[in-house]
Amino acid sequence: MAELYRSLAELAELVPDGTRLCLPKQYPFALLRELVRQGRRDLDIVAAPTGNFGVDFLVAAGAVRSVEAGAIHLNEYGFALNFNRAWEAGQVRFIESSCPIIEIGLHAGSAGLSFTPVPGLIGSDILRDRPDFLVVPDPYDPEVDVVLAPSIAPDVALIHGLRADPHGNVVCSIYNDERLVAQASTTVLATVEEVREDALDVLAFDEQVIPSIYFDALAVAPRGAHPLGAHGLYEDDHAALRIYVQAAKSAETMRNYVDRVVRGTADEAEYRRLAVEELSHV
Amino acid sequence: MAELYRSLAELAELVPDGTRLCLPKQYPFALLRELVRQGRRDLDIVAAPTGNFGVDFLVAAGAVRSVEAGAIHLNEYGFALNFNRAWEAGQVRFIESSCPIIEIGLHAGSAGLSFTPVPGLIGSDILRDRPDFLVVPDPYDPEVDVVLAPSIAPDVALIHGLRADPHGNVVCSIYNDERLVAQASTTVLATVEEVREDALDVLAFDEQVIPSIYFDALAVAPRGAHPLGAHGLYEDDHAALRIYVQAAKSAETMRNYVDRVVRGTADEAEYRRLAVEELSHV
Amino acid sequence: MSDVRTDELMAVLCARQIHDWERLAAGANSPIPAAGVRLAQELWAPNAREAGSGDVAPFIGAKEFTQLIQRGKVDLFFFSAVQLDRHGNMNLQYVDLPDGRRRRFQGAFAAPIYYYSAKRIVMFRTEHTPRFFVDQVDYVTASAASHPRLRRHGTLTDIITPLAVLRYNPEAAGIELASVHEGHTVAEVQAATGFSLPLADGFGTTVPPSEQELEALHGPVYDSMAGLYPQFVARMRSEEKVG
Amino acid sequence: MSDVRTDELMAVLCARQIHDWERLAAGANSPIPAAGVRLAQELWAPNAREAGSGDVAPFIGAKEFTQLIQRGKVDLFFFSAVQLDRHGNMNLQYVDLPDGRRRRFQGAFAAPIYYYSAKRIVMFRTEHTPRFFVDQVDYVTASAASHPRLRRHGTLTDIITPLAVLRYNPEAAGIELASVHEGHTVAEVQAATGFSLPLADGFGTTVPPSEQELEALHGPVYDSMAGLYPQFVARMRSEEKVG
Repeated sequence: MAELYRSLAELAELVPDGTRLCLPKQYPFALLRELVRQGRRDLDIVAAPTGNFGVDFLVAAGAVRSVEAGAIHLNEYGFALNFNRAWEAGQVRFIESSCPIIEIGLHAGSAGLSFTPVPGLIGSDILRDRPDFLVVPDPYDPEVDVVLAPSIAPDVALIHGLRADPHGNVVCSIYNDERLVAQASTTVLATVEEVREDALDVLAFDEQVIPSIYFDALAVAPRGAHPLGAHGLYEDDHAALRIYVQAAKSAETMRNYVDRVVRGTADEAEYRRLAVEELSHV
Repeated sequence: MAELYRSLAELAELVPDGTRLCLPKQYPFALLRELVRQGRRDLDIVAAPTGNFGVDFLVAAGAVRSVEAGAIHLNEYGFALNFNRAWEAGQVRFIESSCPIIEIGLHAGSAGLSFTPVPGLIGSDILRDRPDFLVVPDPYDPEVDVVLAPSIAPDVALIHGLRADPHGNVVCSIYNDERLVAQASTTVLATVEEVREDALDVLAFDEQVIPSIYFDALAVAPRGAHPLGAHGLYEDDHAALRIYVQAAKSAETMRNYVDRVVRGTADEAEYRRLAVEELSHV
Repeated sequence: MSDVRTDELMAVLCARQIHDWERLAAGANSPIPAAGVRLAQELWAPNAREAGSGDVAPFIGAKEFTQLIQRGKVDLFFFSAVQLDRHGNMNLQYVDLPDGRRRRFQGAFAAPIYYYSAKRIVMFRTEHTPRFFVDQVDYVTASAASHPRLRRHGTLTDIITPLAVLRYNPEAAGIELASVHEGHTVAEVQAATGFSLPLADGFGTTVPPSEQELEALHGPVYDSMAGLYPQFVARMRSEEKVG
Repeated sequence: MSDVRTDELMAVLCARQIHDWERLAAGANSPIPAAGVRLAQELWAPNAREAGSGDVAPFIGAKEFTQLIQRGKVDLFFFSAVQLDRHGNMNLQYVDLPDGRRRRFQGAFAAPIYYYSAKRIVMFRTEHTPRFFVDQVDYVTASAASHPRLRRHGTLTDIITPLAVLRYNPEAAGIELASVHEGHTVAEVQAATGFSLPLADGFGTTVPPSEQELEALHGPVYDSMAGLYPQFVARMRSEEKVG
């Protein structure tokens, strides 16, 4: 297997405190837990383009300084309870944005540009909250105005793949923004459910290959998306998610949850044992 | 089968004289021949991002007013003989560009933007030949300059797919720019080798699905890429390509070639018969 | 929660927004507009295509749909919001609380761009209250207005509620009352709206669902939705039997 | 055409440009740099990755590699050109003819962006003539120069020819002579170059291929290339036997 493959702990070490970290919605949750185990702090998250459990969890664990996102929620469970509480308490900064701005900002970052025009937005209060967005006459049609936004080129992207081949080519579903995020970020790390010689032999209509040339390191993390699902392999674990949402109702119960589930487990093997016993049925 | 499916002649009718026409490199050659049979003129071609036989053929047939491209050639056969001759004679205009400018210009077009920043280029004579490219101080880093280029939003894109399902979802290889071109263009037309219920069941690692929502009309064109190959289905027909390159050596022999091979065949069924007899072994 | 008859009426009103060959998006987890899309496809818009739904293969990532709508190719987008004001400004993000604090919702999502990019925006709302229809939104997520220096592909057109259809008048840059559903009155709608509602040109009573529309809804439309929206279909069909 | 020994030397010189873990692109239809990439991977750069080659899955479309290089992630790009001048300007597009007309080649391809975007550009050229090394290119497709208002990730570094290795000196904004291959002289190289060539710091004789390099080339490297470049491998191996 290519030298790209490392341990989960080694991957987490490539994400220092203060990293601008980009997360598409298929979270490498095992790696997020490992970051918390290693006590990571002051992360600036770019959610691609919205955040849910993965972002809310890192905020709850005290690892996050700011979040830039089109929205943050807990999927069908509603509000991002930990994030909203931390935001109200001034413990985390929210950088106002919108999904298309993050998408096209990442594209501009991926193309080495410092900025990009953005359509719409004029008349929105978001322009008041983002003084770094500029309204200028369109250079190709000075009769109208256009908004410019800075590009987004995160330090590190974290991706979870459905499978990979031994050379580090990773298969993802096409429903999220793994590809865009890999293109835009300086360092790209991925966990994968499994490594198989035949990983690329056959794709489903809703799968894609992210070429190995994007990746700086990979780790194998079976069930690595838990408590969320991994597309086509396993579903969201609603029993575990309900325990999360229940814990998220107060800062204290959430602290207990993080202590027990993550800081209380030395590694992912222990996490999986705990998950089987206490959380649900991994 | 969805009403999207029409005849090849009907597709060609959706490309009026004077269309700004975008062509990725897997040409729908049957449709190009049909455009010539219908006497189309004054096309402004955007090659995505370079042009080869398909563009050179339309120029030879007198259908083209201008070509915007990173390069035009005949693949391993070298110079684009018909294009270069027409350009020297002032019969066709070449709009100087570069592959990345066309790619990012199409991206900007696909995103409804009027322009895009472009890296590099400063010091290149291309800036002299493209007065519509602007050199301005970077609004986010006024110490440096950046080039702006207008977006590219062609009127019509022509694509050739390897197969499609009855709903009009088209499978292409990932090696060319069908997807980008479909995103950027106002009207998107495709020919496909075949329509199959199971077209999307299994993809190869180097195939992608272009969703039906992009397409305005589709036509079935078996062997529709001939004399070039269709990825994974059939190879370039070098016997036929050599006949083309031989004919391309003078304006007169090329005129005879177009008259015989295209204007002399009423439709693609006749073309395929001729190809079997005279050109090679379709 | 609105009753089954009202939900059916609203699905039919959504359907009537859709013309054949249009490209549209109904948003996830919205069974009523989803039923509207399927109803229109069944009866008069067989070639209307909803992004990532039914027979349309999915896009790669969220960005690809954004490109489609920014390119001006999405004819109709069904939107929701937390507040909508008399000028058609919409708010998805923050509501001011009486104690001066701000209540945070989930975020702007794509509204600050899509609200300007779809050719027609239809708002869909299962409750008609002055809490939603406010005089002025607490935060402008996106604005419906046009002005000469603003480029937009389209804007808000209709707002469908359990009581009425409201309409954005771009000349007046304001929201008007287009029609009131049977069984409701102008006064009732006005009382449930936090700003004064002029009557739109051609104001009248909402045309009720036709027999053909209801038959299609009860048959092929609910059949096709049973997989994705089982609870919705079960509820609609249980009432169908007792009603 | 250059002889087999020279081709092998040039492949080795290409290989020596490559460090472990680098991302690079050698261009299609260039067997000599391709051999260099494989040689480096075999001996000292097992984790060097060439875009779309070998074990690296292909990109979607041409644009994705462009993004990678514009993002500053491509360490090394092997380029070719029609003309190169004393200042490192390169020309892929037009050559002025004696009768005042312009000869058109194929086009600029990606050079006007990639020449500024790769961290290191290595030019590779199988003939060393004053027709290629000109005092001033007839058309500047891309420029090697840096100036304060220009943002670039890197620029031209070395030019590998059958006679010598030339080097771009960014401070002097000019091309110098880095080393001359065994069997050739400075005077010979200067005579084949259309502008005056200062000697670079550390100028010397090109270090010839080591036994280890030649063994790897003749064994695993040619083996792995036989599928994609059968004629090249056959030619190299036929000489190997007689030579």
